[in-house]
Amino acid sequence: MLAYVGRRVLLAVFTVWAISVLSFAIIQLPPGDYVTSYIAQMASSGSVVTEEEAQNLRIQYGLGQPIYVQYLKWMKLVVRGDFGQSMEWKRPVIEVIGDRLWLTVVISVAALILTWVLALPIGIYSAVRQYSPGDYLATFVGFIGLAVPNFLLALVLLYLGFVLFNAHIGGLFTPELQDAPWSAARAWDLAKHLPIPALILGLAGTAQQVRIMRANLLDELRKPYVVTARSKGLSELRVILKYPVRMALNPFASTIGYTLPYIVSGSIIVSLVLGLPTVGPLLLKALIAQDMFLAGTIVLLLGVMTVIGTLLSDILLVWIDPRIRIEET
Amino acid sequence: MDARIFVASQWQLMWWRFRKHKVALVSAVVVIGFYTIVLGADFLAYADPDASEAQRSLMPPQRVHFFDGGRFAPYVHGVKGVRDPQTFKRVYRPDPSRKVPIRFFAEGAPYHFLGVFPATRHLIGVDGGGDAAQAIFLLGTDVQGRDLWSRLMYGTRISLTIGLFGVTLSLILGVFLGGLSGFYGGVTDTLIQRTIEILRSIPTIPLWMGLAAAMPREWTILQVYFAITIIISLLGWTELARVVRGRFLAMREEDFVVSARLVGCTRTRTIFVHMVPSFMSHIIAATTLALPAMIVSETALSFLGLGLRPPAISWGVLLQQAQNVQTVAISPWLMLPAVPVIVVVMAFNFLGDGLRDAADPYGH
Amino acid sequence: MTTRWSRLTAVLVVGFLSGAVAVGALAQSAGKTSLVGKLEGPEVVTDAGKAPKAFKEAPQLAALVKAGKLPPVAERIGQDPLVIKPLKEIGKYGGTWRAGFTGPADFWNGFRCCSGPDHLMFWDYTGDKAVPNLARGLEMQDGGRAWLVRLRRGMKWSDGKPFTSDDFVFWFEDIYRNKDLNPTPSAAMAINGKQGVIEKVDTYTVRFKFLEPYYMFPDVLAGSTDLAGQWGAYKSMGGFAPAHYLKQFHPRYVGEAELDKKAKDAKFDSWVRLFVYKNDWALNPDLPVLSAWKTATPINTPTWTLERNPYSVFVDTAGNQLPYIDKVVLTLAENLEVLNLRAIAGEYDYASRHVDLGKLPVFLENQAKGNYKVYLDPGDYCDLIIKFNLNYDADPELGKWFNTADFRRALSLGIDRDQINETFWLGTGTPGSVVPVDSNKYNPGPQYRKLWSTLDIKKANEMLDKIGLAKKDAQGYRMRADGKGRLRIEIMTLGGQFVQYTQISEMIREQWKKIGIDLQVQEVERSLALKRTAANEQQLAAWNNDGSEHLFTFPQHVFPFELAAVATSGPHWVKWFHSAGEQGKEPEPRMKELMEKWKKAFGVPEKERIQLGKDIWRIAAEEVYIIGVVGQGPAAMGVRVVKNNMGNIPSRMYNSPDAKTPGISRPATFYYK
Amino acid sequence: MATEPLLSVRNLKTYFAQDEGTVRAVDGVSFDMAQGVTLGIVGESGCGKSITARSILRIVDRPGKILEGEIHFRRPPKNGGMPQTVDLARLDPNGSEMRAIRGAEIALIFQEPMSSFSPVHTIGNQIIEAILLHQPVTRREARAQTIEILRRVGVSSPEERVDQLSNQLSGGLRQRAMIAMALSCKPTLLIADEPTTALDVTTQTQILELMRQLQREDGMAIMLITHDLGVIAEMATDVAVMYLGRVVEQAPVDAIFHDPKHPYTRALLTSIPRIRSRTRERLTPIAGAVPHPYDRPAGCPFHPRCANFMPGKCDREAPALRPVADHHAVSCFLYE
Repeated sequence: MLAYVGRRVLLAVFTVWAISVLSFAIIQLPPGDYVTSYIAQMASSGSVVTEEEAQNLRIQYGLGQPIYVQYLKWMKLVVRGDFGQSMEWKRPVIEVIGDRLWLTVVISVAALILTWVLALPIGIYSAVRQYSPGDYLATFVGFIGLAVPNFLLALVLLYLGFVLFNAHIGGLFTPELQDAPWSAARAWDLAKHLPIPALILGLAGTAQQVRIMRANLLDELRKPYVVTARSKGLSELRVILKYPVRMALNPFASTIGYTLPYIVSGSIIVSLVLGLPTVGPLLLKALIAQDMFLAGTIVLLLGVMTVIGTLLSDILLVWIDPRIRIEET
Repeated sequence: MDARIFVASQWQLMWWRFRKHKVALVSAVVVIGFYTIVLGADFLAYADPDASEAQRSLMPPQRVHFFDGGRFAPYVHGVKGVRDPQTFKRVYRPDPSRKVPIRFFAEGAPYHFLGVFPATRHLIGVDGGGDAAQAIFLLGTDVQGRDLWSRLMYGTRISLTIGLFGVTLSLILGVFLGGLSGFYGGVTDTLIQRTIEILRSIPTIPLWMGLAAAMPREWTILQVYFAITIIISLLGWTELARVVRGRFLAMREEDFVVSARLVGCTRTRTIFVHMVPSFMSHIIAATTLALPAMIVSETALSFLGLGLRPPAISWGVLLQQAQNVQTVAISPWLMLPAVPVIVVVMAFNFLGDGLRDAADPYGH
Repeated sequence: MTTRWSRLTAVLVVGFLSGAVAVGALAQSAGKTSLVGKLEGPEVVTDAGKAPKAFKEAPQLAALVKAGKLPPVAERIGQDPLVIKPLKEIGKYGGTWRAGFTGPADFWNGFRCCSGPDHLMFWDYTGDKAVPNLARGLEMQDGGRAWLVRLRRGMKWSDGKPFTSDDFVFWFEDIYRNKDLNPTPSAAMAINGKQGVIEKVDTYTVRFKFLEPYYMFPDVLAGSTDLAGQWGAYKSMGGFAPAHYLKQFHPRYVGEAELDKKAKDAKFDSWVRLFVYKNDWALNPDLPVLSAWKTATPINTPTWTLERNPYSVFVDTAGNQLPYIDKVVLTLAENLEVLNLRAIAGEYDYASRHVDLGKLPVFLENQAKGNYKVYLDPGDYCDLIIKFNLNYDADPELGKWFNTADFRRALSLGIDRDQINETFWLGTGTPGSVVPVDSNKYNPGPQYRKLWSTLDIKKANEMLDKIGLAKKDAQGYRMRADGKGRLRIEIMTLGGQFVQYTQISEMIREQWKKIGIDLQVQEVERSLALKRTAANEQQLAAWNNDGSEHLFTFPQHVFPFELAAVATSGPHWVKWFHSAGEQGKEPEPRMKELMEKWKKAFGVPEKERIQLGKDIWRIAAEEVYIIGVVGQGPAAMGVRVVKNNMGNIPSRMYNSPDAKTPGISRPATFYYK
Repeated sequence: MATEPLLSVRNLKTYFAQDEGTVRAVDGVSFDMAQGVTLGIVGESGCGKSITARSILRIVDRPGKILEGEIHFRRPPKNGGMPQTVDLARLDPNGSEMRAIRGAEIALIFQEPMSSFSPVHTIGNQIIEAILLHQPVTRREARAQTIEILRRVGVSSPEERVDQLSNQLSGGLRQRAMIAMALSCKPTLLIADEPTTALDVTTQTQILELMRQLQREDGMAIMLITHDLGVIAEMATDVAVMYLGRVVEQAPVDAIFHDPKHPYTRALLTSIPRIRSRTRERLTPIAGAVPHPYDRPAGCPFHPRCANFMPGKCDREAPALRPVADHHAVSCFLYE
């Protein structure tokens, strides 16, 4: 068991490193650098920046060095837990990200939970009643979420929220609590703002999960141990819930890892539309402004999050499926 | 054992099982329907998708009257539009006295059917639909007064082909790498699996954004179009690879493969004559399930302003232009392009499910 | 076919929805709408006699005074208050002004609303006349070669330290002339390319000295130039700076080692970055300022808050220290739709920046619900211009045509401006050439509005045929003269701006088909636009010329003036212009003439300058270096959404970046009824 | 009353309706079972043996359905009352009464001992569950019983085994555990569906011995479903031979082996070695000798393969099951 976890952790570390390289590369891909986009920004808002000023800035920001040098420079900071300065925000990256990372996690997890709450019953039902109208209906509902372009859905909900309920527009907090320190009131306020984004995000993931659950369960339902269970005289419901569902959950658990990045990606778009203070909009801005440390850090952190997610789901899997435990130990 | 018979009987079984999945059958029809639109976009579109006209800006969908005096003769009323000086909205009032008959197979803008045969006939049209009063707008118009229906037709063409290209590409990647991974196992396997894991641990959006942002923006629409496809598929192959690998691992041990190797078939022969056909069905299913993802990705990229840009027309572009408050508030019909997206994505999903269930060897 | 049905049903559904839109009686109306009111605004009382003798202050400040934490209001304001006559009435203290901003790049947002403005001179509400502002007076000496700036006695920085001539000298010697802080001398500090100097006369008097007459100087101080107060500090400009505070970050007053340590501690690579940061009005809450409000929580946080400056020198005619409103809170909006929707929902008390003209109907629809009123502030400039790159040499054939006046004129005649006005300005704009509004003092005359700027396909075609573009291909597009196939022109546009350049260009593309011109629209992202203009790769570009109504302080959209541009008329000519002919290429005669006139204008008395201004516009309109399409519209910051309980709100204000609108309406005098 | 059989199946028909056609898995099966006897049911794979068993337990998978026929089962006297007979075919498969019978009075053990236990629950957990379901005992008591019964079926050190997972047990042990679970509620009828098929020969004999012993002790009746005539010879008192969903011959075990009447029975007996090697049947379940379930021949289903095929008769109508001697019934025209 321990050996197994250890191995997984090692792998995770390697993956994280690979991601750090990749994420830095991604940031470097677009042409030009922060100064370019800064000047462009200036120019389009009517102020003039001269060539000399541009050169000054480049030197000050340490741009123009070869990429690997910049990467190493960044890594040196990262290992010290300091992710460098955001060029656009002129603050330490960590401060700029601040709560946003946690809010992203909160939203993603909320969405994940919602996904399961929806997907499990739907999946079970449509597996047990395969090809029944109910099966179709359930799957249909599940797929709606997948099919509806979530950015449009988000905007429509935002507008309807205003028209019908006079809801506060966007964000995760009411203005008063926007930058209040964390408190019960603020947490509750957050909770109240969560459902809509969570729903929009959750819906997208649900279809996938429904499908997985349905497929797994269909396989399990054909296994002899189900007959054994029946032959004991257990009620059908009990039979299904205790045995095949229990089994079908294993592969299900192992999908957390793959669902997480999916949801996080989704959260970027949805946050953008709903104006949520998550890392999503920040990342988009940073990429456009070519604020490399900020963008790089965000991608890195998101990557790490998902790696951890995968790791957890693997360990969870080992934990809930005794067979693996036995094989692995 | 002879591969051909093996496959044949398996296809047979598949078809039996597939038929059971009624919705999948319907979906198949829907999908085919959409791809006929792809082929016949310019025939189905009755107007130039770029022709703008201020006097019909933001015209709501017209009501089609199917019967004229009892007999079937569809027509729409001519409309008169002005801007209301109080609300600043453009308002259109149908003029009951003026009927604009809808003609089937009417003469219209010339085009090349399937890109080859020069043609001028369109499915529907009006006599000399030049001015605002003498034209039909089944789905209304956008801000520039361009006919939404026609734009939708052309958008469908682009978006669906993108999906297809993308899937084909990632299919090739997926089968190849997944195959290697599954068949040889060992180092190859670990290597490829790690790559997949890493690719999957990065939230796709930033990956897209990076790649898309890296594309030379001076590229023509066509170049961008292909680049986008490649980007999307570069990230899309992992899922397929996983499926293929899984099948390979399962296959490897099965009697017929073992025997095939015992009787001394070469590796490639074993793979392509014996193994690949035996799970072709799965690949097809997986592919079908990958397609909607592609389509959604295209719209998402356009939304982020990283995908196709106007004046190109795609579902993504159309939705992106509908992505604003005034559309939701005063011109909701501009959100209609979401409908085909939803329909086609769902169709593909059901189709894929049907295929997968059918391909499933345990299927009863 | 299933899909067809799904669509038809959708059609019906939506058809039903839109039924709501399609009803309502229609009054055919021409002419201006009720949303555009009469131009009005507060005024500065320059007559010292009329100044109030006793002062009142905001309750919370009074409390501080009582607590002994703050000197009495009279001391804080000093002997020479800056008296402003509110537009309508004397206001009440209190309240928070809620607005939105889009991030650190949106600093203009705060400068425009809250800086006071803190220029030495500033425009009166007509945007036409420069009147004393922070400066008590401005005196021309030596035939315009020297300008004497009289400061207000006893006036203080926001930290209570006196504001004196030393602050000018410090800025000039240690910031402006420090190569690390400012590598390039500013054109604003020079006349005819010759740099001027600042010298201290006494504590409250400074002199700007130049080698040649600089009659423009008052306007330069008033406009958004490099001498326009602390907003320019982020690029080391401004004309003055809080010496007593900034010295601690300047190598000339602190040891290298100590300064480097300071920089390191603040996580800056160099003292320069530290200094620039400390001298940034929007970023550094500790920076002493002269503006009405001062930054409390900086722009690089989710909410940019500004608080009243207790030492504000602004007072109303009743002696109340301004501003009336306690606090300005700008909350970060992750995207423009959210920002607009919040404005629609009435979550902002006052919004005009980022407000989208396309949403006007939605705003009007919700006026009652959101308890606000919508005003339109049309600009005096052109909201949409098309620049020809007159130096385009990547394709000589194209370059040749861009430099052919009749080609440019024909293209201009090929544009159906009414269509564009109706579609994108909802009919609120004025079609026409690049010249500013008729009432502008540099406007050459009404006839120039229409010159080469009306739809005339026939004439356009004739002209194009005549200049040698008669040959057309099968699709009816004109062929290049060099036989290299179709004449294809590319226009570069930016997305996500106040004006929808891409969509408009698409419309023009359609219109130009009628004159056989094949236009390719190419939307690019900002940095790329910059790269392409710099690399001289741009052919045509769509932009606006806001600011050009102040021809001499904001010229970059009248002739090739700046290199770092998202739309250029010719980089080689820019170089030529700034290097006094040493670099770049010499412009064609009429452009040269235009440039000469512009340079000359700074050194001549106003009457002459106005004449030169008219000449410049005349040339611009005749030569059509830049096509004007639709102007004097509210597209850029012209849609104003103001809560009904806000007082002293002009029914129309002068809308221009050079006047820092709404700064020109003195937001310090706004208040909550 | 003693003469009244424990179980009597009459003309049982269980069909599977599918798009491809209806599979008449069980097509009019009839037989009787007295208390305490061991009835062997033989036939090739796919002849409907298992479906018959599942029909009796009413756990036929969808779309399988009992179309007609009766399954009379004599329930043991509850607290001194009279024993009464119920028709299982009439009961609601998920109803309380059926569930009370299933597992408690009729128990099932079947083929794959590997997969008949849930791999993620301990053996104990699964047996205790059965006990708790049918007996008014506490969990602790149930656990004690479980360990006891495991010991009875010869599981060494049951105290530990009880907490082990099925895949930690050998095939033999698993099958013993399976039996333990089946017997945990002292059923009056034990249906053993190919109990030994998956086991090696030595384990087979052990398991069979165990079953005989348990039968002696508890006096339950056993329905032994197998295609292995060897097992039948060892265990059964009576035998029913099935072919394509019908009982073609039923007789005491000696009669079957020494005086087989039905041509199919004879064929079976002569072809024992072929049947013994399972693998080829496994490889080709549909192809091969037994006709495809969808297209079962008209008349006597066996006629295509029958040595004594009488044209014009066997391929016209189907023969009925007729007594030819005492306790010996055959369905064949040869004996009419």
